[in-house]
Parts: sequence; structure tokens; C-alpha cells
Amino acid sequence: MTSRVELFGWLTLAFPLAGMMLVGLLHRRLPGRTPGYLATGAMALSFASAIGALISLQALGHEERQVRAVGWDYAKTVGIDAQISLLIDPLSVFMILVVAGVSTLIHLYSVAYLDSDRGFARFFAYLNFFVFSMLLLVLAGNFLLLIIGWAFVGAASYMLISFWYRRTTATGAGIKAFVINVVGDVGLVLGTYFIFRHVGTLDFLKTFEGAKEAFDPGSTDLTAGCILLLVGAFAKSAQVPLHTWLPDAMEGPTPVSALIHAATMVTAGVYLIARMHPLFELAPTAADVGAVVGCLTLLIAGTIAIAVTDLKRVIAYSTMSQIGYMVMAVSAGAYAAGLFHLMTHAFFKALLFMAAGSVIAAMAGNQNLDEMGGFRRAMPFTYGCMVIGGLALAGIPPFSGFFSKDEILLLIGDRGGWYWILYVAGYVGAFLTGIYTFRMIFRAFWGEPVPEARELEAGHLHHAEVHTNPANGEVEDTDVGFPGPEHHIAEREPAMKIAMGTLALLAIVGGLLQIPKVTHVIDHFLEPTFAESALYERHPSDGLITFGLLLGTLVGLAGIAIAYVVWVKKPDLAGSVRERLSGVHRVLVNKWYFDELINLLVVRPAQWFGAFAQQTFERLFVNGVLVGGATGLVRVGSSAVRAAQSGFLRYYAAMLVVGMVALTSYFLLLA
Amino acid sequence: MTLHLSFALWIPLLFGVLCLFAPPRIAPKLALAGTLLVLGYAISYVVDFDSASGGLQSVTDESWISELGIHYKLGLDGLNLFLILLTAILWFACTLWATFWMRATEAGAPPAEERTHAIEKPRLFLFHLLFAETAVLGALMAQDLALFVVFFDLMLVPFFFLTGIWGQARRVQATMKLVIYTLVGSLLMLTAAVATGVLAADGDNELSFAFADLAERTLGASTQNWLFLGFAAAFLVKMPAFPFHGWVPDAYRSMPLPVLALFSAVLSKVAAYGFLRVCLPLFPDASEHFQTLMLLIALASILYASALAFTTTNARLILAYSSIAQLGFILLGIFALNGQGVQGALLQAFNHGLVVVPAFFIVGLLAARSDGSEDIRDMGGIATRAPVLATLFLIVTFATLAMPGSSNFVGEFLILLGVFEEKMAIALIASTGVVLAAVYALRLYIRTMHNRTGPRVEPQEMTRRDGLVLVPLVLAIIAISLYPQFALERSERTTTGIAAPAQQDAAALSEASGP
Amino acid sequence: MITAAAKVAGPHIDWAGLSPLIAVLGGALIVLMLGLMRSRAVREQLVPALSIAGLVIAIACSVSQWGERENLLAGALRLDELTLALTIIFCVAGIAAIVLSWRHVAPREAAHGEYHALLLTSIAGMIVLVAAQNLVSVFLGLELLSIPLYVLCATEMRRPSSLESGLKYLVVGSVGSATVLYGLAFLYGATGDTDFADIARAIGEGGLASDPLLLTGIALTIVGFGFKASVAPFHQWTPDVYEGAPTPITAFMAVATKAAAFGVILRLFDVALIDLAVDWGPPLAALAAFTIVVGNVGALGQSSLKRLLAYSSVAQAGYMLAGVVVASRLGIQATVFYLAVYLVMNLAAFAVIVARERETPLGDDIASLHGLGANRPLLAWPMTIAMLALAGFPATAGFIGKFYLIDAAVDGSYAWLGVVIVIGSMISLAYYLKVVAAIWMVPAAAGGSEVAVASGGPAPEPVLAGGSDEAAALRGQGEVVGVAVLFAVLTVALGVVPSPLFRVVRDVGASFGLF
Amino acid sequence: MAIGWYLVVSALIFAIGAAGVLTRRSPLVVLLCLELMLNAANLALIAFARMHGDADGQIFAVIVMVVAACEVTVGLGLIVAIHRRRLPIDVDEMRELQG
Repeated sequence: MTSRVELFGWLTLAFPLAGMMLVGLLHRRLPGRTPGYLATGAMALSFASAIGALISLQALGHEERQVRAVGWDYAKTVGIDAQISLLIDPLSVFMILVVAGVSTLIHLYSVAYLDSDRGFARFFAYLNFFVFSMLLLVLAGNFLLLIIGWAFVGAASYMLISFWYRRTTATGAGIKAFVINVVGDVGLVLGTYFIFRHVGTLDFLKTFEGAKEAFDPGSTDLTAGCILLLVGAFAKSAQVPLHTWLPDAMEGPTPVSALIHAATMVTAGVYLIARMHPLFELAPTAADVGAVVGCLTLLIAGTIAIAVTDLKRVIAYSTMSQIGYMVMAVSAGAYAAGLFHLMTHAFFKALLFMAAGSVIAAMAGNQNLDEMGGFRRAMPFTYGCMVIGGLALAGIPPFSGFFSKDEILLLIGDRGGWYWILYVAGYVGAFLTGIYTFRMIFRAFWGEPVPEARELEAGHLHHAEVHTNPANGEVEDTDVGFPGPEHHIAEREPAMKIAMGTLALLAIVGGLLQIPKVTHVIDHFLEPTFAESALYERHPSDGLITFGLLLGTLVGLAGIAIAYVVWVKKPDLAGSVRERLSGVHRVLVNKWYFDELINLLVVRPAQWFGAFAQQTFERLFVNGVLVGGATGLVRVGSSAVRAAQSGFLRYYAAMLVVGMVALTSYFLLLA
Repeated sequence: MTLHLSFALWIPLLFGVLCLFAPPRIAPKLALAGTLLVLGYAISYVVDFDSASGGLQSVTDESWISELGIHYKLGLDGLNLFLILLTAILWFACTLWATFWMRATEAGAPPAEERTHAIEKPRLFLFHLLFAETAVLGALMAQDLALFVVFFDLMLVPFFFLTGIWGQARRVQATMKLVIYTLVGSLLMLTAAVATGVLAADGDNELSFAFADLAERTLGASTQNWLFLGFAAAFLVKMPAFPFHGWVPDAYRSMPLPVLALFSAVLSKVAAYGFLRVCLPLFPDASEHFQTLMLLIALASILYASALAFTTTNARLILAYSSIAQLGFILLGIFALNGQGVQGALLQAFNHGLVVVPAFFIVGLLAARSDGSEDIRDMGGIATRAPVLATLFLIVTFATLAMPGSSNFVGEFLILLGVFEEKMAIALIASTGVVLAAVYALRLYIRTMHNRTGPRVEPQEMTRRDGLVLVPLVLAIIAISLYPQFALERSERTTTGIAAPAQQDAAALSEASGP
Repeated sequence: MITAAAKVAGPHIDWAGLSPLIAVLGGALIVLMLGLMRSRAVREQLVPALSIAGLVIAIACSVSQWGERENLLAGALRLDELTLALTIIFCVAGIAAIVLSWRHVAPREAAHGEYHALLLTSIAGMIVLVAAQNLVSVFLGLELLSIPLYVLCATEMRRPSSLESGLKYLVVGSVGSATVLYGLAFLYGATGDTDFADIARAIGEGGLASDPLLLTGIALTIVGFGFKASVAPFHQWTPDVYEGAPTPITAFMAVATKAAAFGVILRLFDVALIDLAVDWGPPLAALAAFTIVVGNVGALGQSSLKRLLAYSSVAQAGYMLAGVVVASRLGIQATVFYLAVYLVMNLAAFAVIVARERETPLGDDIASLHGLGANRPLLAWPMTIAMLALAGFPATAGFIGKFYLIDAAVDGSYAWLGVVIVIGSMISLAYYLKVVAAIWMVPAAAGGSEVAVASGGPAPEPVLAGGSDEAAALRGQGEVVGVAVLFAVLTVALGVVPSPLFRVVRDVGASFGLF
Repeated sequence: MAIGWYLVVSALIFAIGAAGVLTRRSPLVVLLCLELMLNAANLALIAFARMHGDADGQIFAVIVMVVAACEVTVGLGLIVAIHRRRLPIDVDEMRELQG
């Protein structure tokens, strides 16, 4: 029985890998869209095996639903027990279902969306590789393999962000994302050291078993270790202050943003915290750090999202803020709720990105909200999806986001104590969510139709005659390394329609899995993983529940209302508000100056040191003192000796006599 | 006693001499045959190796100079096994690469990309190349201190010629600087070696330089200290470690590619190997005494070299400095003085060698595509027409920056873990080196392969011929990344044995210092 | 009567023991006579041949005498392995010098008979000197070796510099001998004996340890012999004389004179004055260090090869002095070993210089070696090997020699002297490698015929112009190339299988009965 | 009579000889001074011989005289050769070889 679970686990991993290999090696021979369909097929199979894993796992007894599948010894030496081993338990199965499922749809979407790109095959090879890495991450059975998956997704994200690699903006964003992710990796590694040091094993299950004995409560090592793990989580999940890469990551093609920077990779941090819950529960301080940072992030991101005018960046910041919710949740012990929100968020956020992609396509690659408007009539389907996603995001019942978000807040509120602050902040965040989501929707779809919109209504998809990089306006050709010449919108691409439709459906009904007092599917399913957790499955009082649900709804609606007033009813109001709060607005537009801060604290000093080493230290010390000094000394001696070699015979004789006298007198002194 | 180590050791020299007299058409084939033969031997060693026994295997022990107690003693153990394999692999690869350029020159009218590095006087070149292999193998196989010193210094001779005759601009000054600078260290080592033998013999028992005998005869702490420094000087310069890297820029700029690849991939490893073979077992007290100093030097090398690497714009130098940083990590691992550190260092030595060679070759190809310039400001956008090359380079880059999943990562993981257990602060600081590595490695990749196509750049895919060298190397990287255990399990017994003595008196010291 | 006549028997003379000396002196007389004959064939072919024959016989006799230890001529001379070994060295050097000066200008200008006779006489003087165990015979030998050399230096009478070197050598040399003589006088005065054994006994009886006479004597003898061995600061004649003298004679002096000087130093200090080692050890060590530094530093930046080798010979004298300082059997063996090694290395180098002097108009300028590697392997390789050997690279005799010396130094608790030796070698790399670079890494265009035209120097024989045509060159001066190759091969051979030489020096060491 | 005086005298002669070698520029005079130095040694030898009352020193001295004669001969020969080449008879002019 367990063997079948293992088999399905491996298969889930194997298919994307195979897909990548196939597409990568055969890309020359595969005609037209076949690479895309090949990759999509691989994903579908992977999803199927994930379901297989689910079924065969559920078939197991309640206790043995934690299956270790060992591949081979990886680094089993001098006290280290690193193996290629998977841990297949409800949590990981939950994750692979979400990941594989959403990925399949996004692959399908991309088949159409990137149709005309010269890097079509490469794109799908990367995409498959990413999914493989993500699945590896969530299936990893020990720290080392986790770190590997962790880094692989980082690499994949880098490759996809700078997929249009001839755009300097894209490559810049790519290296930024990668380096920050490496910082996260390092955090993870060091955290692992701290834990390994006491537990003496890298395997998850053994670690969790051993942890209680190994660490005395409140042990500083454990706290340090957990905080370092959090560093990894923050870097990956774009939490303050390691979030700056995520907005830039929007340089990548829209499906990438949908898959990696909304649905899957960025939620890895949430998964990590949930996976490490036994450790975090032993180190409450670290857990609190996580909760607070999550809370901060959701607020900061929410505020920024109101100010930015780049369509995709709005969604990116909303992603940050939603992940803030999840991190807050899992750090505060609301594991199931956090993961539930992770799932629903994957649905509606992917949906939003796809819709945005469709709009951007209609705008011929232009992402600026200021230049959009009035697409409502031109793109009804996209509009519909966008609205559904928006409602889900804003947490309006009965859409999925409503249930997941509010459950998080409920459980946090239920913790009592200072968690009330987080509770309140959560609702503030929800309010902001409503505003920025519908600001985006109103500005893109309502108001006066822009020329592109009119052209589309006239039945012709706008194509820019000169292709430019929306970020910096550089002129581009449409060769490999740049976006392809044609654009594709949902209205005209069945593939995109299917993908978006499915997700829209999920975004609507997804919430029904876990309705307070009614259904507890997720709770029950995940229970084996969190069996020994103290914080799991608390039941808030009915009063709190009803109050929370109401408040959540109201806050969401209020946000939407304000957005409506400001951007539809009185379009000039926005301007005047901006005038009045110009200071605040500047801070928000500059994203709270985080980039500048990091520049000042890290990048500049490093560059300065490099320049100093290169220009000054090398020249003066390494070559000057060490090399030059020695050789100089020898040169001086040489010239001295050769000067003494004057050629005067009598002088030589003199030297001889002098030496003689000196030596003799030495000996006589000896006597 | 078995002879086959000696075969592998002398075959290259033999074939080298043959190359010298063979007709020009045959010579390259001869050289390839020789290196291939050695590779075959090396593989057979790995296969036959018994990882269960910690001791020496397939030992050859003859008295060479009985009057000086110098033995011609060769042997295999976990320390040198994979370095020998590395040497064999890389020498074959580089010889192959070199022969290509020779054929090109004989064909005459070299295409654009061969302007940069065509090789005249191929037979002499091959002789020196193979001579060098013998020297390196000798240094790795030697189980006698004096013999080790002999081969260690001998290594430099062929490289002196290879750089001086076939190098690029300012080659003579560069090669002079290289040889003198590195020999300054080696000569100090010579004295230290002789002193070790003599003082260890200590009059009563007769003079012997065999490692086995020396390890038994323990020296006084103060003696150990200055002897240790003598050896450290040689190894640190050769590695090189900060601040003894003054010779690097000139030498790396002017060496011909295959030579450069070998120098940076193998010779530096021999230096690191020297620490493991000589310093730790023979001077345990001194190793303990200087541990902090060496760790700090390693740390400085990592950070400083990384800083240089992300400021310089010469592609070769970026790789050069990255190697210094990598060697810094290896040094770090060695002087963790515990099993993890040494294991990691050894694995990392193997990995880095395997990675840096294709890296240098790719840089060569890139330079050829950007009108011979090795300045990354003149490159860019090459990936547009060279997807395969780009992919290979991407893999190599990721390996270089020790991305988890690469064997390099396992190496660094073990190294840092080892140091973490000994000196936590140093490990924490050193870990920033990993981040810096990401910066400069990706910078190199992006500035050459990505971004807008440079004005003088003519992107084109690599030829099948280049693939013949690059692809197998990359496959090897992937293979070891999938199963590093393959190397680790074979070296474990020896490395733990080596780290043991230093650890013991580390414990002794702590007890002494403790109440 | 008859019985009376029978009573008056001459003193016992061991002719066999004297045979080498007799062979050399006899040869000298014969060639002197033959030199007077008219026929060119006799003078130019037979005379050299006969002198070589004489030396060969001398070598044969010495070999046959090997193992004998006895006093000759009423204790004036000592026949033992030291004498024989050094005799062989002198004879080999002499043969080489004769071969090199065959078809050379020097013998043509000074008539062949005289030239060779003087050479042989000087060798005889050396033999006497190293065999001497009596102050009188020491002085006799010293002058017998010096005076012919004064003349030989000046034999290229058409070249002013030759005469200059001759006179310089004569004057400074005479000051040196006067000093020695004065020193010997004091030794005699202090001990009342001229025989080494008696002197040693006298000192052994004590009371003389701090006798000013004795110590002054020692000081003066050190100066005098130091001068002969060109120990700084008494070395200054060396560069000038070496440069001015005919190259074959320079080669002979460089090797043989040094050997003779060290021979007598060993005998005097390690036999007669051994008990005062504590007194003369430190100053001698200081002199050695000073010599090493001065010699190596002075050689830097020399453009005349002979001058360069002169300074290098100063440095080498410093190395060998280290072997004397330690006053141990190991030291003696190391010194003698190094003398033998030094012989082969230098003769190879000088042979090449002679060859190039004849082929290019550049004389012994380093530029005369440019492009040698490309065109003249048979000259390039010997010179390269010689230089690397002098620099002490492994796999050459030079390395083993240095190794042995350092071994002796450390063993005699003069470790710091060992360090000085290697520091000296570090500096020496700069100029030895410069020569190698000139051979291999500078194209021939830089030197050769163009310059000949430019400088308007004596036009070289056309067939040899530029020296590109190896075959013609071989016809032109095969014997010189032969010498070069032979000694180069010996250099490498002794570097790889030094054991035979080790056996010889062990016997030599054993002949000193007093350790 | 004390040996000391002899030694003092011989030392003086030796010094004078050395000084001459150092100061005089004509090779002929230099040769003479060399003779002085050698003979200083001779004086010392003979004095010591008297002191020890054996013949070794005196034999030694005799031999030294012979050798000295040879040395001078060679020296004179060289000077003649130099003169023949029309080169200046002055040790300070002979510094073609230097450095």
C-alpha cells in the first residue's frame, strides 16, 4: 500500500522532469505548438499521479499517513544522513495537488499566450523544470533535498523572469530575484546547521521526533535556527524586507507571474513554516517574528498596491499582501487556514494574472493602468474572470477568498493576547485589498474606452507597429530573447478560455471546502501532519465567528465602494486626494523606499569595497608592498654589488685587505 | 607491491617524449592515446578501490636514494584517488582541446575563432603538456615527503614553458612572475621538508621521508610551528590565497587556454592536497595552533576574491578570482580540522576542477565570438544564436556558484558545517561568500550570453568539435551532482583518519584549558 | 762498497700512489716538447690528443688506486678518496677544457704546446694542493695551480681584456697567496709543526684554544682560500677574470679551481683545525651567507653570460661553504657531492657559450641565445638543463646537491643557513630563468646575423650564420656540442639516479677518520 | 731575544707591501710590493723556525723564494705582453672589465 504511495510520489516528480528533457532536447524537431502541448500533457499526468497519491494515501490508516520514500544515498558520510528521500504526507500531497493542478492550467494558457514567441520551446522546458523543482521542494523528505528544491525553484524563477533575456530590465530583475533568493537559501542552510547541530539528523520525521528531547524549551539555538529558516521563507515569499524582487519579477511573461509569482513558488515560505511547525512551536519567539513580519507585509504591500500604476505590479503587491496573511496564519498556528488560503489564493490570483495578461495582450504589451480603460465591452470574458478573481480577492462571500481569509483572522483573533493587533491589522488589510483590487478593475475596464479598446470592439486586435519595452521604452525586434510579434487574448484563444474558466469556477466554489461550522475538509485532511500540534483545530466561539464573517464582508464591500466612488463616480477626486496627501503618495509610489534602503546598506558598500580592492589594494599592497617590496630590495642590492665591481684592480685588492683585517680582528677579539 | 601506479605515472612522459620525435601528423594522436591510457588507469583505480580500508592501497615502495632515506613510494587512498581521476579526466579533455587548435593551424587559414588561440610548435607543446601530467600525478601519488616535494616543484617547469612560449601578450614577464612567485613558496617548503626528515629522524633512528615513518615520529610543538609555516607558504602561494595572489592576474591573462584550465583546475588542488597530505598528519599541533589564522586567511580570500570578481570586467579574471574564492572555501574546510570539513574540502576540490575547465573553454569560445576580446563589456547576446552553448554555460555557472543540487553545494555544505561546528562566527561570515558567488557568476553569464548583442559580437553556435570536449565534462558535472556519495564514501575513511590527530589534541587543549 | 751502496737506499716512494700526478706532469712535459715541432698536424691535433691521453691515464690510475689510504713522500701528500675523487674532477674538467679549446683561438695565439702544458701543470698543482697534508706542500700546490692559470687567462693576447684579466688575476691572486702564506706561517708558528696531523695533535693537547697567533693564522688562511674559492668579499676578481679569460679556461677555472680550493679547505679545517670548529664555524657561516646573497644579487641584470655564471659561481661557493661550516662527515660528503654536480652543470653551460661565441658575433652576450630553442635543440636543451640544474630544479643533479647541503646544514644545527640557501636560490631564479626565457621565448630575429651587420663585428663563418643549420653546425664544432650534450645528460642522469655518486662521496667521507 | 720583534717587523713589511699594492698604479711597483709581502711571510717563517728550533720553517722559506721568483717572472711577462700591445702600463687604465 505504502509502496503505491511512494510510486505515485516519484511519478509526480518524474513527469515534469521528463517533459523538460523531451522539450529541451527535441525542440528543434517539434513543430508549432507541440512543445507546449507536450509540456502540458506532462503536467496533466503529474497532476493525475498526484491524485493517485492522494487516493492511495487516504486508503492508509490514519496514523501511517506519513510515508518516507527513499531513493538513494546522496551524502551519507561523517555523521550526515542526506538521502534522496521524499516525505509524502497530507501536507505535501495537498501542496502537490495545488501546484500540479494550477500548473497544468497555466501551461495550457501559455500554449496560446506565447504562441508567437521565438523561445516557445525553451519557455516550456523552463516551465516544466520549475514545476519539477516546486514538487521536489514540497515532497522533500529532508533538509538537504528541501534546500535543493528551494534553490531550483529560485533558479527556474530566475530563468523565467529573464526569459526575454535581451531586455536589460528583465536580466536585471532576474539577477535581483536570484540573489535575494540565494540569501534565502543561505538562511535556510544556516538554520539547518543550528538544528542539525542538536538533532544530528537531516531527515524531517527524525528531526521532529528528536526535537523535543534535543532542545530545552526556549533554546537560543533553536530560535536562531527557526529565524534563519524564516529568512529563507521571507526571501522566497517576498516578505518585508526581502520582497523587493517580486515587483521587478513582473518583467517575466504573464503566465510566469501567474504560476510562479502568484500561485506556487512564492507560497513556498508558507509551506516551509507549516512543515516546520513542530520546531516553531518549540520556539514561540521565532513564530511571533514570522507573524509580525507577515502582518507588516500585508499592510505595506496593500498600501503600495493602491499607488502603483503598472497593472501586473498591482497584482504582485496584492500577492505579497495575501502571502502576508498566510505567513501570519501559519506562524500563529492557524495552519489549515493558512494553507486553505494558499489554495484559494492560487486559484483567484492565477486567474487575475491570466486576465491581466489578456488585457496586456490587447494593449500590445503595454501594462500601464493610466493608458487603459473601457475594455468592459471589448473583452467580456476577460472582464468576467477579472471580476470573479477580484471579488474572491476582496473577500466577498461566497467567493473562495472570503472563507479562507476570514478563517485566518478568526483563528488569530481567537489566540487573544497581543494577537488582537494582528487581527485588526488583518481587517485593515482586507479593506485595502478591496480598494486596490477594484481600483485596478475600474481603471482597466470602466470609463472611456481607449483606442486599443475601440479597435478591439471593431474586431481587430491592436498590434504595436514598433515593439518597445514597456519598462523603459527601448525599441526591440521580435527575434528570440524578445517577446514575439503577435498577442493573444482569451476571447480568441480556446486554450486560454478553458484555463481561465476552470480557475474562475474554482475561485467561486473553492471556499466551500472549509466553511466555519459547516465543512472541515481541509482540517480533517491535514490532521495527520499536525497530529501532535497544540494549536491545531481550535474552535473559535460562535460570536466571534459571526462577528468576523460580517466584519469581513463589510470591510470588503466598503473597500469596493470607495474604489467605485474615487475612480468611477468622481474621477477627479483621485487627483485631488493625491494632491492633498502628496507626501504619503510619494512614499507609496516609491514603494516605501525599500530598494533605496537596500542599495544604501548592502549594494553600495559592496561595490565600494570591490572598487577599493580592485583599484587601490591590489596596486598598493598586493603588487606594491608584497611583490614590489621584495623585488625592489633585491634590485637595490644588485646595483650596490655591481657598483662595488668598479673594475679598479687596486680597489679589489683593497676589499681583500679590508676583509682580511676585519676577519683577523674578529678572531683576535675572540682570543 | 604493484606496479600499475608507476605505469600511469610515467606513461604521459613517455608519450610526451614520443610526441617530440613523432611526425607532426601523428603527435597529437599519440598524446591523446597517452592521456586516454592514463584515464583508463585512473578509472580502474576508482573501480578497484576498496573504500572499506582506510590505509594505502596498491602501494609501490622502492628505495630511491637510500643515503637520504628517500623512497620511491606511491600509493592510493581516499585523499588522492579522486584527484588522480580528476587529473586524468581534465588532461585528456585539455589535450583534446589543444589538438583541435593544432589541426586548425596545420590546415592553415584559421577561421575567425581560432585567431585567438592557435598553437604553433605543437610537438613541443604536447611534450610539455604531458610532462606536466606526469609531474602532477607524481605529486598526487607520492607517499614520501621528498618525492612529493620533487614532483611539486617539477610541476612548475612545464608550465613555465607552456606559458612563456605559447602565452599571449607580455607572456615572458607573466611566466617569470608566476614561476618565481610560486617557487619562493616551494623552496621554503624544500627546507622545511628536509628539516622535517632530519629532525624527525633525530639522530638515533635512520633518516626517512616516507609519510608513514614521519607520522610516527612526532616533533616538538615549536619545531612543528616553523615547519608548518614553511609548507603553508608553498601551498598558500600556489592555491593561491589572499594576499599571496599577486601573480594571478598576469599569469591568467597570458596563459593559453588549455594550460590555464589545467593550471587553475589541477595545480591549485595539488596545493590544497598538500595541506591534507603533509600539514595535518605531520604537524597536528601546529595545525591546531594556526587553525584560526588559516581560517581567517581563507575567509579573507573568499570575500576579497569575490569582491575582485564582481568588479573586474575581464572574463578570464572573473573565473580566476572565483577560483581563488573557491580555494578559500576549500582551505576553510581543511582547517575546520574535522571530518565534515575535510570531506567537503576534498569533494569541493574535485568539483571545482571539473567545473572550472569547461568554464574557461566557454570563455574562450565567447572571446572568439566577440572579436577576440575577453572583456565582458564587449560581449553580450551570444545566447541568441547559441542556445546549446548557453545551456551548457548556464549549467556550469550554476555549478560554479554552488547552487544546491550541484555537487559543489554538497562540498560547501559540508565545509561550512565543519567550520560551523568549530568556529561558528567564521562560518556565518563565510556564508556571505556564497551570495557573492551568485552575484559574480550570474553577472558573467548575463553580460556574455544575455542582454543586447554587443557591437563586435557575431553570435554563433559552438561547433561539434567544441561539443566533443564540453558535453562530456558537463555530463560529468551532472553525474557527480546526482550522486556525490560516490566520491564521499571512498574518501571517508581516510579523511576522518586525517582529521583525527588534530582533533585529538584539540580536545586535549580544551581539557587543558578547562578547569 | 757494494754493501755500503746498498745501505744508501733512496727514501721509500710509492710510485703507484703518485701515478696520477706523474701521468699529468709527464703529459705536460711531452706536449711541451711536441709543441716545438713544425708540423701543424702535430701541434693542432696530436698535442691536444696527447694531453687528453695523459689526463685519461691519470683518471685510470686514480680509479685503480681507489680505496688506498696512505701518506706519500714522507707525509707531504696524502693519498685517499678525497684526493682521488677531486683528481678525477680536475682531469674531467681539464679534458673538457681541452676539447673546448680545440680549434679555439687561444691555443693558436699562445703556441699549442705551452697552452696545454700550462693547463696540465695547473691540474698537477691542484692535485698536489688537495693531496697536501703539510703546510709547505699546501703552498706549493697553491702556487703551482695559480701561476699557470695567470698565464692561461692572458693567452688570447690580441684581446686586451684577456691581458687585463690575466694581470688582475695575477696581482689580486698574489695578494691572496701572500695572505695564505702569512697565515700558514702563523699556524706553523703557533703549533710548531707543518704537518696537519701534528698540528691537530698540538691543538688537541690544548692551551692553544685562544692563542692569538693561531687564530690570526686561521683568519688569514680563511681569507686566502676564500679568495681562491671566490667567497665574498674576496670574490671581486671572479667576474672580471671569468669574463676576460678565454671561455674554455673560464670553464676550467670555474670548476677545477673551486674544487681545489674546497678540497684544501676541507682538509685543513676538518683535519688540522677540527678541534677549533667552534671558533671558525660562526664566521665561516656568516661568510657563507654573505657570499650567497652577494653572488646571487650580483648576477641579476648581467648581460654577459660568462659574468653571470661568474657571479653564480660565487653564490654556489657560498652554498658549498655551508657544507664546510657544519664540520661533520655529512658536510664533507655534501660538499664533495656538490662539487661533482657543479662540474657537470657548469661544463654543459660553458660548452654552449663557447659554441655560440663562435656562431654569432654577439660573443657571450645573452642575446646570442635568442631563438636557440627554435633552431638549435642540441644547444638549447643542454643550456636549459644546466640553468634549471643551477637553479636547483628537481630531476636535475642540482636539486639533489642542494637537498644534500640543506640536509647537512640542518643536521649540523645550522638550519638558518639552509634557509639562507633557499632564499639565495629564490633570487637566483630571476637570472637563470632569464637565460632560459632568452633561449625559448625570444625569437631569433632579435639576435643573429642582422646584429652582425649592424654591429659590424667580425662576420661569422657563413655556414654558421644565425646558426640555423644544425647539421653544418655539427660539422663545424661537433665536439663542443658533444660536450654540452654529454654533460647535460649527466646532469639529468645524476638527478634521477644519484646513488653511484653517493657511494663515491660516502667513501670520501669515510676517508676522514676523525668523526 | 723575544720572537715578538721579528713578528712586528714582518708585520710592518707585510703592511707596507699591502699599502704599496693599494696605492701604486704602475704594475711593476705593484709586483715589487707583492714581493715585500711574501718576504714578510718568509721573515716570520724563519723567526718561528728559530723559535721552535727546527728546520721546517727555513725549508718553507726557501721554497717560498723560488715560488716568488716564478710569480714575478710571470708578472713581468704579462707586463711585456701588455706593453707590446701598446696598452698603457697603468693598473687604473685597465678597467674594461667591470660591473
